[in-house]
Amino acid sequence: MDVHAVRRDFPILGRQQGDNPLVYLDSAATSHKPTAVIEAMAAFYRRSNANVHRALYELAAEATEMYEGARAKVAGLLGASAEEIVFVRGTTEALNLAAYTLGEARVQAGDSIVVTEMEHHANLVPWQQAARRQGARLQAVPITEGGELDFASYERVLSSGAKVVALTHASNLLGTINPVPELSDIAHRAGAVVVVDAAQTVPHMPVSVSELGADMLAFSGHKMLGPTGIGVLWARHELLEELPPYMTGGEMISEVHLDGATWARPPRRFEAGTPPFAQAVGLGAAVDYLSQLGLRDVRAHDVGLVQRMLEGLSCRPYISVYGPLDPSARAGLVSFNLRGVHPHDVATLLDQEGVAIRAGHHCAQPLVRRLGVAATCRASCYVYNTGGEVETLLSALDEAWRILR
Amino acid sequence: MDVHAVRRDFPILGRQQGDNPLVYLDSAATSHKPTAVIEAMAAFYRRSNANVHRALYELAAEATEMYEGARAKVAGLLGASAEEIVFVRGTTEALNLAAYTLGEARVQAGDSIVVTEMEHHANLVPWQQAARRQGARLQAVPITEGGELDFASYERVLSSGAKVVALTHASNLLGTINPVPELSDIAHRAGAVVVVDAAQTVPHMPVSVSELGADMLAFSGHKMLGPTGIGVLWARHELLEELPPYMTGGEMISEVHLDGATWARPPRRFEAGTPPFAQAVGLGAAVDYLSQLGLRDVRAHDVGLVQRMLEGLSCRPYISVYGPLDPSARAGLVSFNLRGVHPHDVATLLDQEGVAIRAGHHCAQPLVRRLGVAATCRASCYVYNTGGEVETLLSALDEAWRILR
Amino acid sequence: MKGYGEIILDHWRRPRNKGRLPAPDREAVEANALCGDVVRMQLELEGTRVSAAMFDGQGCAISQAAASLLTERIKGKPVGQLAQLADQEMLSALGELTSTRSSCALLALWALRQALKEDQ
Amino acid sequence: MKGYGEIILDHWRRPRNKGRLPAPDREAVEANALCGDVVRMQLELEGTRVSAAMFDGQGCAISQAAASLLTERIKGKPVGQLAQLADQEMLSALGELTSTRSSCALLALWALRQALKEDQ
Ligand SMILES: Cc1ncc(COP(=O)(O)O)c(C=O)c1O
Ligand SMILES: Cc1ncc(COP(=O)(O)O)c(C=O)c1O
Repeated sequence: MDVHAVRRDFPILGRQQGDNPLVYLDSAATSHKPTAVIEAMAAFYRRSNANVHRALYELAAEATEMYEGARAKVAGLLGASAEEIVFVRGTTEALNLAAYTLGEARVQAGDSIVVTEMEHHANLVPWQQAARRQGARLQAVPITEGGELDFASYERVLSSGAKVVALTHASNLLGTINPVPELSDIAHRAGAVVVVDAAQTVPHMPVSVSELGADMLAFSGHKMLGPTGIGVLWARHELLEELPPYMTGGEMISEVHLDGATWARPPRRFEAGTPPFAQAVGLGAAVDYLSQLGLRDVRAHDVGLVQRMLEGLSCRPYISVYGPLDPSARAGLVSFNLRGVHPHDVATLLDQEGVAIRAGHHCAQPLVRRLGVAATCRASCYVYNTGGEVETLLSALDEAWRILR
Repeated sequence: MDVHAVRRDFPILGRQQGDNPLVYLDSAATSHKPTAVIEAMAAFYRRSNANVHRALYELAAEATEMYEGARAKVAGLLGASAEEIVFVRGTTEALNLAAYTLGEARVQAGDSIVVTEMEHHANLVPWQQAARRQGARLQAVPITEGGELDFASYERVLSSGAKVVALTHASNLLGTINPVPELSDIAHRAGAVVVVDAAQTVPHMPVSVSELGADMLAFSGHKMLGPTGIGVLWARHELLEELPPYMTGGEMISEVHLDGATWARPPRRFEAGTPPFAQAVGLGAAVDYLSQLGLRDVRAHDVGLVQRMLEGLSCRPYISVYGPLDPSARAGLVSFNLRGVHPHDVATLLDQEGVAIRAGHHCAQPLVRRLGVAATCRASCYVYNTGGEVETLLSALDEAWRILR
Repeated sequence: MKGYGEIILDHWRRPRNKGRLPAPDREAVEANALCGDVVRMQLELEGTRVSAAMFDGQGCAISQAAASLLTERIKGKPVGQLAQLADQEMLSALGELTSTRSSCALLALWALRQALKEDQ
Repeated sequence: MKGYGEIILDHWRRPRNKGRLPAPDREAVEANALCGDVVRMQLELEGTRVSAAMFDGQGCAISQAAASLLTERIKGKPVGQLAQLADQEMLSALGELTSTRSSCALLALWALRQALKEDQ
């Protein structure tokens, strides 16, 4: 992968931040978009725009074909079939849909739903709500001191059965990649459906749903070079067939009477109303772009950058790093803190050097609390970041430390 | 309003459909986009892209400002305040949000929810679901032979009280514009909250929430020259303050613990996860474009075209027209049928002339059934349509009739 | 206007074998809830051959013309052969057709397959 | 690196009036749940004037420096005047500041306002 060639595809990287070039290390929050993605959507609006489904004119047939074509591309990326791909706004909606419909279909009073201590709020709060609605119990599996899922606790919790296990493929704060195939096996033996938050993995590495062994998978387009406003819920087709709808309205029905309605088959049952069809076309272009780079190479590039970050951060005595120390056990991000310095100050000082990192609780308040801090700094990388940018980050941190200690 | 100048702003109108120029008469399904909107989003991705809220670097502050700026523009359009504007995917999500949260907060077993016989599935099925969840009763106010809401029935139904009245501002099939101010008054006296589906009106005429007198209003960006993937729920701020969240996850919380969470204040409480921020920027550009045209002029243009359509259709003995005959009592669309001919055949034959109309049940199956037909043809217009295009429609209908009768 | 092909218009204007058989051996109804198209196919068999076929129904020109055409095509044919009739054959028999309408064009064929499946 | 202005760094490195008053007449705590910043403001009054002010807390440099600066500014001032202290005055007293951090800069002022409101 030629990172300098890649960079030329991303117009925003030409941006100056004050007197400095932009060093964007916040791709875990949202990624930038290559010209191919921006142009795919603009061209759609300029040439092929029409509402999808149902219309009988050529223009609408073309738009529908492009929308369904995007679904097929996403299915191809995951090794899934197109009818298992539901388009939603993003990971958050996908997980709300999962929690609501699985809650209704599978969870009864007294049942148990299992999450982990390292979940993003998007994979925690919807399950709290589902548990509340169904009168079920929510159990959170703790993490170890090293920032990994406590495997023994996981087995123990599941030994008394559960209806759903909701867990992240990779923590957006610790970076930890969870061994989903093993965890799914254990969950399945306990009779649970496994829902995986893949917001931080599908964009960054090859993910095959059959190898993963889970039953549902959620991710966002905007974190994988695609537009905002679109995301994906993948689920096994038999499971989708069994579930009631989440939102209702046009396009997801079979027949509607004033006193009731019947539902279309999946995936349409879960796509009420006008879907984000132009964004689907953009996401399709993003999948093409990533596939051309090759997700194996994308992953290798991430691991190389994370390794440089981990080395650079660990050798600075004023810095503490959170999560596993092995770069290959991590997603493409590192959280850290400067001793006695609030992460917000670090982020502000780095911004003045043109370095964009995130500081805060990263939508994982229980985890931040578990780590015993108010917040952390997080640097995250993607296909367009260079080793030189990691060096810029490290020297900007030295400078911030000099100023604030 | 100079329609020929307007047309030059819409690149798709240069499209040929076979040997004919595209005559697009399906804007009620989705509108086309002016270059200003397409470019606003492309420029955002090229220059200002970053996840909104919480980040401390300049780029994210800029993106957040643009996102909140779009909210202010939408508020300005409606004469509302920005904190009353919730961004969602579209009308359908807005109405699902309304039905779920009002159901939870206001509707108890035995209570009554009132809809009308002319609702789009998006403003009917979510209320069926809410009624089912709460054990409430759903009542549908019938329409008259002339295709208007049966006012006497409406008063009668409400005289025994209701918790919610959900009704459309304009029917997407009949075109009928409902007198929302009067209907809201009656509903409020009965103690009901009024939810208005404004998908067919906000894009086409001046709509002021204070004049309307309703409590909630839903519409879609993609029908008002904006992108897909974004829509708006407006609600009175006191009402929003009272309601529980719909989706949960990041950004909508105040504090999260493993065993529960508290909510942010509106509008953030209702915007879980990464919002469609690039689409908000596009919608903001669409609001600017429409405001520059002037919504009074947009409405006058629609009325002129609908008048020509109504005259042309009514004088053809083989055509039946549905809905009110007064163009000023209608939104910018007309439904009709050719005697003994299936609307799908009409749409297909018209498509071969380059004329794009919609044929089907228009996501209003109970209404179509009430009219005693299987489906209707519908031609709908917008700022870029011309009187000449209406003539093309009419002569294409004559030709279709010649072929199929 | 290109309009519909001559085959469709011909069958739409003068449908063949429309009505009911007095004592059909096989029969099935297929409907497309979304457009309201309905087609009933009825067959009389002599041994393993179709001796008579009639259709009935309502809906768009394509669905009704396709049903009419199909009754003509299957008369006298061995049942085994009909079970193999492919979607593509039906579509091309109708002449040029836009892809948005293929479910209309195939409704009669689906009814035929259903009829052949039943009580076999 | 432009860094923080000298005023912020000075107050952050050598906070003034940090600690607790033995017998405060007024006191309030404000926290920013999202970043974990906490500021407690304590006042002693003599008549209608502030005779002593101290702060305590934890969090980012801006929130703590702002609290320190504020204690200096208000000492000896009439209470009526403090109630009118505007956001903008606080922000400009701290020097150049990015807009993303204004809630940190204003936390101490909010605590002061809260303290003045209570039991008046
Ligand atoms: C009256 C009405 N309500 C609701 C909708 C649904 O809007 P959307 O599909 O954008 O959610 C539409 C458009 O299809 C409509 O015309
Ligand atoms: C692990 C994880 N889950 C869920 C989300 C939520 O994704 P979105 O905001 O796109 O819905 C994110 C991103 O913020 C994430 O990193």
